Amino acid sequence: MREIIKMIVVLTVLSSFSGGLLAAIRGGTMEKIEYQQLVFVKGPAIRNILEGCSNDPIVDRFKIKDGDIERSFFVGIFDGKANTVAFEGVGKGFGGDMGLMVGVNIDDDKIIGMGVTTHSETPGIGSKAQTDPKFPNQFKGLAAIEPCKVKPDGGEIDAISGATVTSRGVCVGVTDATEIYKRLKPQIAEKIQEFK
Amino acid sequence: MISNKELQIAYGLAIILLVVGVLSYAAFSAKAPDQPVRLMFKCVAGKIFFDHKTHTVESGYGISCSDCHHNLEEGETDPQPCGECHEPESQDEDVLSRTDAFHTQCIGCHKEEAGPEKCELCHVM
Amino acid sequence: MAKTITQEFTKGLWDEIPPFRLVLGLCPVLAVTKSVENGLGMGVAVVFVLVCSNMLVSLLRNIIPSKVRIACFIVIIATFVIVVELLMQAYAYPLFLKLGIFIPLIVVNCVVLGRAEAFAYKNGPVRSIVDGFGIGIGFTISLTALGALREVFGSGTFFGMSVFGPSFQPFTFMVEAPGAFVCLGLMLSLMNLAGNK
Amino acid sequence: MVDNNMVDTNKFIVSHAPFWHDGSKISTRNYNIALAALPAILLGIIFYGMPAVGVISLSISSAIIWEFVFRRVTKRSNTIGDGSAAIIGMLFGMLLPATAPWWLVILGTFVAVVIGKQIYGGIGANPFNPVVVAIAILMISWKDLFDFNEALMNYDFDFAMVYPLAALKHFGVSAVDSFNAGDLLMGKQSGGIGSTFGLGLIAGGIYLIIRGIIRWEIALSFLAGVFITALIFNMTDSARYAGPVIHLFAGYTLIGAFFLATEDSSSPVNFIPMLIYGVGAGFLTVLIRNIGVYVDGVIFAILIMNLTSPLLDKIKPKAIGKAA
Repeated sequence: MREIIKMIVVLTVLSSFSGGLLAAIRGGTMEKIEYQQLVFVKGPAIRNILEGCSNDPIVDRFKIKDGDIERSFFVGIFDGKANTVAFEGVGKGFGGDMGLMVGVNIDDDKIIGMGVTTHSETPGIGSKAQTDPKFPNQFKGLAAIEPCKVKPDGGEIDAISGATVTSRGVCVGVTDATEIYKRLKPQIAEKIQEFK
Repeated sequence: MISNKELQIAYGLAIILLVVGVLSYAAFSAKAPDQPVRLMFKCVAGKIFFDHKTHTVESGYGISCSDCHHNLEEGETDPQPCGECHEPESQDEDVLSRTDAFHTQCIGCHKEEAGPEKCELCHVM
Repeated sequence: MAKTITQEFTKGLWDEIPPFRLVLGLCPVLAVTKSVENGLGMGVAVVFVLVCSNMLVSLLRNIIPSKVRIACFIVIIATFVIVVELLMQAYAYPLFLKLGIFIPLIVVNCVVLGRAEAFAYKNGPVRSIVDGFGIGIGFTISLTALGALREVFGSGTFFGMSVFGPSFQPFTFMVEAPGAFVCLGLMLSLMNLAGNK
Repeated sequence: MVDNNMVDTNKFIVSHAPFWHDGSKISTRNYNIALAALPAILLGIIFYGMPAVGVISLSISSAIIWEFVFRRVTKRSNTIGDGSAAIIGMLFGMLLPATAPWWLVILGTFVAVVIGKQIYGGIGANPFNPVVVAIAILMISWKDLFDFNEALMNYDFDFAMVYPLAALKHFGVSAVDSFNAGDLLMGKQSGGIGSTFGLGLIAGGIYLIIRGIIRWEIALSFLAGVFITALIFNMTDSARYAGPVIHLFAGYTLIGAFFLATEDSSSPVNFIPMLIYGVGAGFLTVLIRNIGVYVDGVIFAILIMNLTSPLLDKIKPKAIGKAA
């Protein structure tokens, strides 16, 4: 009987010690981990879009509740003015959902850049949407309040050769982002004041 | 149980054939003919096996050099390989990338004449 | 036949080097050694877990009842593995992405459990730490060597830098799963060849 | 009193020593195999010229040298005299395209001799056919160099220089209509140096069968397996699956049947197991060609059947006198 009690006590103490240690370490690293994930998954696209900004957009970020989900917005400060945000929309490509980071200038409602963050398109064909700068550059300067389309659908975006589905998916994603922007513009404008 | 004679045969075989092998690799390295017979274009969508000879000879399709190699129009004499100017990722706005150049060249002609038009009839694994 | 502290350390580098001498912990050895970087990262993670778990097991060896010792070892090891995982996420995120599932799998790595059971449970904390450190370094060396061999021939690079120049056509078999077995086997046989003088 | 008439005593009489060795040695067997393969190699050399000579001779010599070096390094007896390394090199060279680069040949013979054979303890101890192991490993690594269409694209002959199996895989049955059995047997197809001349391979195989060096059970059951499986596929959907002729005479089928599947230590020894082994390899070959992703299935089919050969050998007649 004593033996069983000893076993139980030792295991319980050990487990609670381990649980406590892990909780402490998890609490200590949580912020850092979130930052790292943003840097490595979304960082390249964000930095591309907000090229030339004087701050670190991954540090200067805020969240807005949009219905049930919380969306992250990354602030870019240009010439001392915080007037640009980058945020993510979702489009459906050839190989599944694609995450698209879109940067919008809130003063004139224009898209200043677009980048693909996550995708599972065919390497070398659809993946050009992420790797070939020519394609995303076409989105620069478009109005962020109108839906965008590829040329075959009556829009003004040149599709990537051999990857129409991907190109269309990117346009859908950008349109999705513009809708989010239209919906949340008041909150964005309000929140962004904090970074001035 | 290996006799000396067997060993000698093996040594002899190894040395003679090594010399023959090295010599034939060194002296008879396979040179590409002046005019390619067949070409293999490599790309992501699957390699393309292009029978150059059948496209050019009279008994084949009898296409003249300058029909495809458009550098000849500018007065040059040697047809240049397509990849010479049309690079996979073209930086120059005026020069088509390799994919676009081949797609326009091949598909256009295949549609006018009677070539295969579906992707998988040229792009094989 | 008591060993000196130095001997406890050096045995892990040759005489009992895992996975070549103690053919233990083969799962990460075969799976993550596609490149030197992965091998080294995995090795360092294992060193940390081995040293910490050996120390703790050795300190608690008189308290842990022998009937539930394996459960206790696993709790201790799992704790440190999660610590490593969290730290790696926070400070070496790209490496974490590459090693992925194999970091949590250190929990069931036989090398770690084996040292806890066979050494730390029977020896004092100083010796156990030295033993864990030695075995861990040996493990790291093996993984790095295997990773180097496979990366140099399988993708023509070393730490991501090109070794043979652009004309090299990589021996892709080496970075695939069967290549790992063949490489491991060849290195094992080479070590036996060198050992049997 | 025991009834002596029950046992036919004559059958158990063994004559007195001395016995007489009939002179057959491992090296004789191996040089006979070389002789049998010669016609196929010669035609390959006539077609592909000096590069083919280079590949074959470099392959044979480097295989012998690897064996010599390995036995030296591991301080074992020198076994290159038995000719087994030379045969490995020769068969390996026969499977390569004539344009194989020198490093591919040397690396391939290393894989064949060291990893395929010597690691397991040398001649007679290898679980797989060393040549097939080497070809499989290299084929996975350098697909392009083993793509006969690409490798032989600079050769211009008066027949269609297309690798029949690749054409079949990529363009369907209609693409191989132009191949007839006669042309295929005469080597008028693209392929490995020594694997296209069907007639020469068959002649060599028959010679080896008559000399008792390879077992007819394996070779014939392999061909029968290919033939029957291809025929069944062809009968179910003749628009998608080619007939047995192309499967029998193109690719590595014939060299596989007579020279690769019959390798001594990796194939079974009893009658029924040999039949199962051969038919299984033939069946898998056509299965991989028709359904799998690889153009030719002979290599992987033989490897898989090598794996089963010790199991197959468990099927054997009961020992006399043992109770059921």
